[in-house]
Amino acid sequence: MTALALEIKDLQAWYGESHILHGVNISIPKGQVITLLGRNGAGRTTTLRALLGLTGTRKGSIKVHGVEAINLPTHKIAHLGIGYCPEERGIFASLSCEENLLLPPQLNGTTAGDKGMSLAEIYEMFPNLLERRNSPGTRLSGGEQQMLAVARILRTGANILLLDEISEGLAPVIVKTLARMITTLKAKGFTIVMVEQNFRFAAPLADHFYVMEHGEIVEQFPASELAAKQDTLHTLLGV
Amino acid sequence: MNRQILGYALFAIVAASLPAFGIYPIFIMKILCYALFACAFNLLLGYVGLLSFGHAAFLGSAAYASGHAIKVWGFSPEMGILYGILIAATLGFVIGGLAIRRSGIYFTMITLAMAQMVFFFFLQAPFTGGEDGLQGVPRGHLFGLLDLKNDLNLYYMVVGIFMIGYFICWRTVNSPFGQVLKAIKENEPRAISLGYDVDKYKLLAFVLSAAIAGLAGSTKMLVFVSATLSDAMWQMSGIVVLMTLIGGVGTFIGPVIGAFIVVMLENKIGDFGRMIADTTGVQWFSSLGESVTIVMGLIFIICVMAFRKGIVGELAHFFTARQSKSQ
Amino acid sequence: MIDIFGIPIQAFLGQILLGLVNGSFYAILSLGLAVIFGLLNVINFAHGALYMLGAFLAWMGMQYLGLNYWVMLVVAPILVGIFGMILERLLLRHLYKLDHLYGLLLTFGIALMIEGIFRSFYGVSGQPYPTPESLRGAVNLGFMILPIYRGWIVLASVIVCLFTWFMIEKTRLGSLLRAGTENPKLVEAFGINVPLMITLTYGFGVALAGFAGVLAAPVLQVSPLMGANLIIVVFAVVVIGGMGSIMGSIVTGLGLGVIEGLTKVFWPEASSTVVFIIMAIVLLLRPAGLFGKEK
Amino acid sequence: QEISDDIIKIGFITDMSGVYSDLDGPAGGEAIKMAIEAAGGEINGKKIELVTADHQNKADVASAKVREWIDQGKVDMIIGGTNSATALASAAVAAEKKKPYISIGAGSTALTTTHCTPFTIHYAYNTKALANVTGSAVYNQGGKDWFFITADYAFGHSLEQDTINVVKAAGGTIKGTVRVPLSTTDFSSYMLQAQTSGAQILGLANAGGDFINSIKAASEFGVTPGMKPAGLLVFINDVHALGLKATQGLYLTAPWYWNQDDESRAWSAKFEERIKRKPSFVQAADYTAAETYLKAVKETGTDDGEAIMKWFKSNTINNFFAKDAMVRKDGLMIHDMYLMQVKTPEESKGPWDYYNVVEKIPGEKAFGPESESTCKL
Amino acid sequence: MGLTCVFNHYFLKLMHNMSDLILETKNLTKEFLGFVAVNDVNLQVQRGHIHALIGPNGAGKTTCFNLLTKFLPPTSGNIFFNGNNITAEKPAQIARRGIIRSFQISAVFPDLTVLENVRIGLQRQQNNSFHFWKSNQCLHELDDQARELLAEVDLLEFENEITSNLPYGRKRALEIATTLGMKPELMLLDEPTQGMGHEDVDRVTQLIKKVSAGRTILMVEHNMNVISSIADKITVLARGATLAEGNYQEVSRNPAVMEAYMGTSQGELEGAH
Ligand SMILES: Nc1ncnc2c1ncn2[C@@H]1O[C@H](COP(=O)(O)OP(=O)(O)OP(=O)(O)O)[C@@H](O)[C@H]1O
Ligand SMILES: Nc1ncnc2c1ncn2[C@@H]1O[C@H](COP(=O)(O)OP(=O)(O)OP(=O)(O)O)[C@@H](O)[C@H]1O
Ligand SMILES: [Mg+2]
Ligand SMILES: [Mg+2]
Repeated sequence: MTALALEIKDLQAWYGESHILHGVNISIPKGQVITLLGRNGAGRTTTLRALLGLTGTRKGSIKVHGVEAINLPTHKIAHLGIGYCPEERGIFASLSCEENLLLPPQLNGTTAGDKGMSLAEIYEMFPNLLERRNSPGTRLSGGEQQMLAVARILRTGANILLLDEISEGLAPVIVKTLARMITTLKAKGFTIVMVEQNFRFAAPLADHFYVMEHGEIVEQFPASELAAKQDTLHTLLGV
Repeated sequence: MNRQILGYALFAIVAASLPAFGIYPIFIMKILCYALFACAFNLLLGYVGLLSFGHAAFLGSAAYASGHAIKVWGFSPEMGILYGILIAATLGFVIGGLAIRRSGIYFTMITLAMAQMVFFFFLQAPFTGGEDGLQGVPRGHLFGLLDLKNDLNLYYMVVGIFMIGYFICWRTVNSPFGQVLKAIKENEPRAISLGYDVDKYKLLAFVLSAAIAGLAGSTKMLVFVSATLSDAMWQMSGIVVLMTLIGGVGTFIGPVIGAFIVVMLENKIGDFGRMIADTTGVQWFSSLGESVTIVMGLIFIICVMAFRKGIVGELAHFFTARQSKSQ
Repeated sequence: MIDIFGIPIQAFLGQILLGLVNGSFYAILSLGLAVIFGLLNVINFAHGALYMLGAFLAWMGMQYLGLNYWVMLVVAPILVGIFGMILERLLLRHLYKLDHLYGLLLTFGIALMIEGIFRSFYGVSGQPYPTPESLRGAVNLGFMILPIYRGWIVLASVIVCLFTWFMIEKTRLGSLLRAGTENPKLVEAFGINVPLMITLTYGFGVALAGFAGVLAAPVLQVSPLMGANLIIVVFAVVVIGGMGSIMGSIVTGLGLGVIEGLTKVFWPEASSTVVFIIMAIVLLLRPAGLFGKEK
Repeated sequence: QEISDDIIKIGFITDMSGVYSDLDGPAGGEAIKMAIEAAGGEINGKKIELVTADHQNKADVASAKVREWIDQGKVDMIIGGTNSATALASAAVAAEKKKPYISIGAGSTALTTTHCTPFTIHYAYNTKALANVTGSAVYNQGGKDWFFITADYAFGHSLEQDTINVVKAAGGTIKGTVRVPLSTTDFSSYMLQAQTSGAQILGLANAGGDFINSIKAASEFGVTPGMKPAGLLVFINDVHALGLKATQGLYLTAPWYWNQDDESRAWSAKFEERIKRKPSFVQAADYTAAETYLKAVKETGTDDGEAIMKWFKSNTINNFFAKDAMVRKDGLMIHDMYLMQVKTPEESKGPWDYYNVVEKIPGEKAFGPESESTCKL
Repeated sequence: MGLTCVFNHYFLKLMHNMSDLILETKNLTKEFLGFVAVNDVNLQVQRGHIHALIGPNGAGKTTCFNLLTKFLPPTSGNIFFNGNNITAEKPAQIARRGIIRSFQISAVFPDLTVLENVRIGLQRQQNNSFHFWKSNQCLHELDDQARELLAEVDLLEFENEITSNLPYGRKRALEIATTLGMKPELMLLDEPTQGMGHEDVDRVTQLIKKVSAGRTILMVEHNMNVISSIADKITVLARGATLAEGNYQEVSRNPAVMEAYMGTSQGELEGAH
């Protein structure tokens, strides 16, 4: 059995009083790419946020590279090797593009192996950013902002990436770039958790699929069973 | 309701008999004035959730207004007090009207700054006597009958005024209007969405609070026959916050108890310090009287860190907790 | 002699310059407040007391340890900063989850205590602090005789303000700070120890106050109440400039100093109120302040 | 008539911690204690007690304290220290309660004119005497055009007005005045105004810390060599704080100077032993006022206010502070004043050796004739 | 299209405008510092309908609500309620006209009792809400009315409970009861079932259905089960603009909607992205 990069057991989370996650269980071996599917409001974003301790109360167990993280402060969890690309992108308006890019520190947590990409490598991957490097973060186009948000965490050396709807609102060509990027990262041994509405984007990339509904995992299967599960998926996700 | 009346009557009896026990009436009157002031302040903080850091402006303006009216224009004491209230309420209308446009910290800072403006006005206006203050205001005869020069007569009048003021606060909170205020405090957007024009309610509450603070100010002026800048200083606004915080924000007797403690502290801490100095031999304590502010600051910190509900609030909490446990 | 509105131009220029001196203090103090407010969302009522503490440390250093002005200009702010960090760690930290008003009340209590303690030891009358040897004397600017030390105040504060502005606007540390102001949670999710950053920021903000205190020591008396009187004006400056805006604080601080100085000439009675009047007007027209962003 | 409550209780209220605390303050209290000790701590077996309070320069604090003392604390007489605003407020209360109020540190003439009471004694000095002496001395030295920096409360106004009267009567002109709040620390802007006024004399109608700060600012902004400062009320502590270099040549008026005669030197030595510094004239006045009061009690055999006041107004007072002094009907004590000039550093033989006595002005001349008093008593 | 068709079309449209439309927005737009959150939206809500507003996160639904109730001022565009232009009115005025909203995050008065919560709404009819001199005893006149409303949402047994002690779902129900007390012509519900367990969702869904009788409801909802079971008409917003409109069947088959809202489910869509 391969080592688990991320092991989530019975994770519960609340926003104030609303109980959003009702016991989520996910185990991700190192180097795997998984996709969390589900309808709007199913709790996928919340799962990612809960991993990093960004929700209100949370309960259960979260092991990152075998280290229990449920009681750690957010910044320590990040140092275990997690990079987070939030749904709303979280580009800082008062920072220029490059400042945004340089903002997250290099993680040298216990198990974060990689050194992270250099600025040059990143600009090579996203030439648009090089061009716009000095403009204020929120003046970038939506797509550029999305690239920036992803690129930002590649520099840090985090080897577990939490990507929330990175393809949302992007032109096909950029989506393709992102897909290529994920393939590259996967090849480099990154562990990736994707939250996606865009099934077409996620399908060829993921090794494993989880489907969420009302704060619970209601279905999961490896990529090999994808074809067989079409109908289930349709009832769970389709209108 | 009956218990309320009973409590009220009890208070009246106790208050009326205090001087008979040799307790210095001026001291109690001072407490009552501050207590009324704190009640007025609490009306805003406790029941509308607005922290005003400029309430001294109302206390001071009423004191000056009624002092001037009585001393210079020869008003009778009751008319002087009414005039003071009117001025304080008008000022409340202006400052409140400006301040309620913003909320939270901004509201607080605006009230503070506006009150500071009022302070400087009093510092410079010719009729206030500047740093000298307005001294030697004649107390006169209440309704032309009762000679207020007599401390005891004055004392009963102050007890009466306090009870009226306290009752107005109580009535306001327990009125249809008060009910809406509570709703605004707890969830302002929801109150708006139910069709309440919350700014108007806040403003009325602000004006009421200013008026009662004015009542306290005018009364205090009569007790000490003077109106001075310290009534309008921002430190006074701080003290009223402290009194309310110690006693318990949003409780009825809280501010009264808070006022009692703070005035006690101001007056007695010197003796207390001297006592400690005598017993411990540490001379520094004997200067404690001059440094009431240290103790006040400390109490402030303790209240904010540990007793946010104040004495009354914590007690109430303790008892309800025990009750629910025993049930 | 040229007159401006019946005031000789000399006096006019002189008052502008003096206003700039006062404005320097406003600027440094409101800058510190702005930095703190930006990240902690706390109105630091203790700012004036910590300013006073800075001045007193300078005085004590000279009195008890024989340390000169220049040493204390460095040491006192550091000590004040450390003191601030201790306050933040022990007290302020526990209030972030509550209404911001509690932060205000707590720091108010702290201010009362610090001032009370110094009062009980040193009384309210000021302690004199000599102008450092190298900055004594005055230069004749033609329109006025400017004591060198006053010039130094303006210079030093402009340097400090610009340095702070540079740190915050142009460095990585600053970008962390700005990002933290916008979205502290996300910054923390990137692995930055935001609580530590908050502590340091508070320390830095109050160190600025301490610095202003040392600067002020030779021109004003070192007195326990020196901060209490200043702080409310500085609050007004912060509100006018736009809560949390760095450049706003600097510009408004200096600007209001000058306006206040001019009011002293044209309408002396209003000089202590002019800042508040401006505040009321600004709030009516631009509730978020001159440089503030609408939230 | 008897001693009320079998105890003779003196209340001493002054600025214990503020701008005036050096020249009176706790040390003033010590001086009164010395007087009580000198009387043996009792009179005819009745104990003498002293209570002290800090009025923080706030009139309301002062009047409330005095009221409480008399109502509750069995205080028989009040000695009021510095600050005219507090003195006016306290005097009103004392009069209402029919207790003697001896004002020492306060200068406002209002105490014995517009606000005079049958129970007020204005003991050490008043602004009119200061104005008469310093004002005319400076004027006679050629100071014709004045600019005033005035402490913005009763004392300052009174001092300013009295000096203006003197200067104008002599034919001088007033180029302007600024009123400055009590305890201002930054005088720079006012100095600039003074400078542009074109006056020769910078009249400082303030005292204590305010005076010190204005002198400093004046020299800092290069006002002083050009303009001459006239300190209208200067205490020896101020000169001590500023140093002779900054103050040399300054004219000032005082009722007393520790080095003026043997008697004074002797007492000052005792005082210095206790307090570690020389007394200001206010502290000397505190001592002698208490001493005189105790003498009055002893001679009348009572601490009743009216009897004491009668004693004061019908006896001449003689002590090291005041010779052949009389308390007028309006409560003003008439005694000699001195015009002093601050020594140069070379002249001075050491710490506290600061003044040359220039002239002794007879009380009647310094304080003006009784006919000028507007008191309606 | 035949001539009659065209005629019918316009005729129907006219009819709508005259009577059936309770709420209409014309070119409603909201910008936040250059970012267009609501873009030229023309919403038409028919009287008596349960009208659902759906769309991906950040589509502008809540902002839309805020504009309709004037919690935010629109950058441009107009809002008509019963044919009256209400664009310039204040939130409280709008509420008094009969448009009452609920909030995405539960909006009750937590320290009041359940009964008092409902009464706050009812109190407005009494016209005494400024009377600070009156005893609040007079509010008890409203108790019966309040209890009726509580009964309607099954909260009667909790009437004296402090609201903050209620479970989440019940709070949402209470919110609806309070809203009902205002006798709104138009109710705006922002994600009424958010954060609820399954049973709660069903109960609230039924409740909405029940209270919709005789009034109009405009709701934002993510839960498709809820929408499919009760919505008469659906407007889909995406990136601030109207993407599609129609009943559930129409909307759910609309490829653009699938694309924007669900992402693609492979079988049905090709070519996008
Ligand atoms: N800050 C918040 N406070 C209260 N409730 C929230 C908050 N953020 C999200 N929710 C609610 O939590 C539930 C789950 O939201 P979440 O964002 O995890 O959904 P999701 O599955 O990521 O869907 P999508 O990203 O498509 O919206 C939703 O009902 C949402 O309304
Ligand atoms: N006050 C504001 N300032 C700036 N942008 C805002 C503001 N309010 C909302 N937005 C932006 O407008 C867009 C629409 O937000 P809105 O809350 O209306 O979305 P929504 O459709 O209700 O989404 P959700 O389903 O997540 O509740 C979002 O991108 C949001 O970030
Ligand atoms: Mg006696
Ligand atoms: Mg929303």
